[in-house]
Amino acid sequence: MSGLLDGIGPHAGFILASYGVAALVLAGLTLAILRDHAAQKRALDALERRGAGRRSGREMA
Amino acid sequence: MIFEGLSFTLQSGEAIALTGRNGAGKSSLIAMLCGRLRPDGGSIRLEGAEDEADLAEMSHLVGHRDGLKTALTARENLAFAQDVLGNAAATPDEALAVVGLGHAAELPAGYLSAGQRRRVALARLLVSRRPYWLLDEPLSALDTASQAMVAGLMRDHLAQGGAILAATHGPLGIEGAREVRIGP
Amino acid sequence: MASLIDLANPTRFMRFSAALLPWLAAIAALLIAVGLYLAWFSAPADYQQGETIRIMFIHVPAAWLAMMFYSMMALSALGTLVWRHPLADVAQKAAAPIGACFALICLVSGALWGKPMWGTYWVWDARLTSVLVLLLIYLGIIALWRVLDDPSRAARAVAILTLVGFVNVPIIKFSVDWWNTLHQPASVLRMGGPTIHPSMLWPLLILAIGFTLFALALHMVAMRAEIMRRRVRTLTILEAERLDRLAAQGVPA
Amino acid sequence: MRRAFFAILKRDLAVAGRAGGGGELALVFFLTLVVLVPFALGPDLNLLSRIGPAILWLGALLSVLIGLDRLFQSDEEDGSLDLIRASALPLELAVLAKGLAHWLTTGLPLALVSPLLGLLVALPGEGVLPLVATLLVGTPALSFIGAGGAALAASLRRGGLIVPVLVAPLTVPVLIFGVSAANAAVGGTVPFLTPFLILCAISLGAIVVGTVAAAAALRSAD
Repeated sequence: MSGLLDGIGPHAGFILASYGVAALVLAGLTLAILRDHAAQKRALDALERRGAGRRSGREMA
Repeated sequence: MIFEGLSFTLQSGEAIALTGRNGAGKSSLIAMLCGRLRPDGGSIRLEGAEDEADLAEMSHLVGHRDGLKTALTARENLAFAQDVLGNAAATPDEALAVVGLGHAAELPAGYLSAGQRRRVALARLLVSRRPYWLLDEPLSALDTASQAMVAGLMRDHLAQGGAILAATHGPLGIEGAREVRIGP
Repeated sequence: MASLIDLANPTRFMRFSAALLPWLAAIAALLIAVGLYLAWFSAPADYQQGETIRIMFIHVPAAWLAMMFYSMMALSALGTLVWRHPLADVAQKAAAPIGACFALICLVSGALWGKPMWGTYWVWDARLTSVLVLLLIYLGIIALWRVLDDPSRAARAVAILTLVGFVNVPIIKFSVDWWNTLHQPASVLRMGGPTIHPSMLWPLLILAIGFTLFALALHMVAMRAEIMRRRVRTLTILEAERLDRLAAQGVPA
Repeated sequence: MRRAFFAILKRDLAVAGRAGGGGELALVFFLTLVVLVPFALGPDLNLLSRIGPAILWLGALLSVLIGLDRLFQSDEEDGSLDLIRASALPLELAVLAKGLAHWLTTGLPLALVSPLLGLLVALPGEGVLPLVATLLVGTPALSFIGAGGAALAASLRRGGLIVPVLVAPLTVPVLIFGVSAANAAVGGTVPFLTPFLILCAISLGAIVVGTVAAAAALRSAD
């Protein structure tokens, strides 16, 4: 069980930085995609509640 | 030389239908009136205006191009026009409702059809108050219902003492419009 | 007109992805957690590079995913051009930002690894340079998607660009290697030998799989969002036209 | 009057930001240029660091000039330029608003990103801030000198590469003092402030001259 327990060594800053950046970029990406997904879902539900999809489809056909 | 020997006066509360075959110079005359083009001879005078603001700053121009940014929504385009042209009148939403596009306020202009875009351009006439309307074929690309609506707008404008000069091929749809013909 | 709205294929994908997503995310999270634990606690420090070897656990999966996602995009491009699969360009558009992010992570972690080892953040090492060029290709594709707003017209153009890019990646890799060896700067230390000690290999594999599943889950969510975005766009235009006709007939909308 | 100025500024920023606006293209082009140069010169960091400021400045200059021809051309094509001409706002102020919006979407981001790209050319630490300063001060000159060229291109309806070709010679002073200021910070005999202050003067001059020239070009459009 060596690894972290006996200290992280002189270059700790770089190691933490690389994990930090990776976490930051991935969190940002995930957040952006989830927010976009939610926004599109809200817009779609609003439109379909107003009957833009089904009802007007039959109305026009 | 596009045309010569043309002179007319336009009183407030009066409308002129500018007719002439294609290329007779209707658009050029309108460009001259709003200062985009300098006439070689003759002059354009504005009498009775309080300060010496020139004609361009007192007139609305609705030319062939609608002046809309496709990335911006209809409301944003009208809000921009209102800020740029000054002395605001109707709000963008009211103007869109008048031209029958109240529901399309948030729609990017790129999504709109040619007829809808034309009506947003005409809605610009309502968002800021300017006495003179220079319209280049205002009724083109519009269906009959919209043409009637535009005629109504012109009648209201004349009733409020405004003046209209509209280049057109067919009838303008408003009574008492004096015709000025360019060319044969 | 009615068929335009409830496209068969995307609807089936939406149901399929809705069911699969929770599982995919859960397994990915588990694998990443286990992998990180092993990487930090059980893997020994490298005799030569000391603790900095732990950056490899981020750097290598990121490089692998940057390449993998680009290959997925190339496959989708084929789907768009050859098999005309309706979801192919959706998959391609959704994959681009994810691939670009992993390329970015790979470069940044590479630079942070390079500082303690080579003394400078950036060195024009053949592999790092190739990933940098790959990132440029990614940014070009994302920029092209943003510039063309009409999805149907954009799909073919971007698919062609992706395939052209895909054909070029090996050529770029070869030329960069050659360019690198031609001007062999003295200070480059070969990074990481071919044989990796098993106790290093296991965390690396687990993390690689974990990140891959996580990326695929993200990709699926991004695809769902894109499908809904296109349906919203179609419905908005249809709705505007419908209300337009109602307004024209004088019926209050 | 002020409302019109900020309306033009806000609109241009919004259009550049929206999908299809291409606001971020200058940044990607800058990154591409800086990455391409070492492939020509070889990966030797000692060489690259000596000419780092020159590479970054040339990249920034070209990235600003390339996107300039659309500055007035797109407004001319969709008719919104007629709208701006009909405004009570003087054309000079309208050009100032558009030039400022252009700088905020190209020059400023380029300057802010340049430290990152400095890594690619092994720019020494003490050279980073001076480089960013020179870019921050120099790019407005590029935007406004370019605005003059862009207005000419829009009025003649000749977009494309005519603007960079027309404008590039006029940006030589900006390039010379920009690079020498950035180099002075890294070493050499010339103190940093001398070329830097001259660069500031050139920039201020260019903003005024470019604005007036662009307004004149737009006004005389037939």
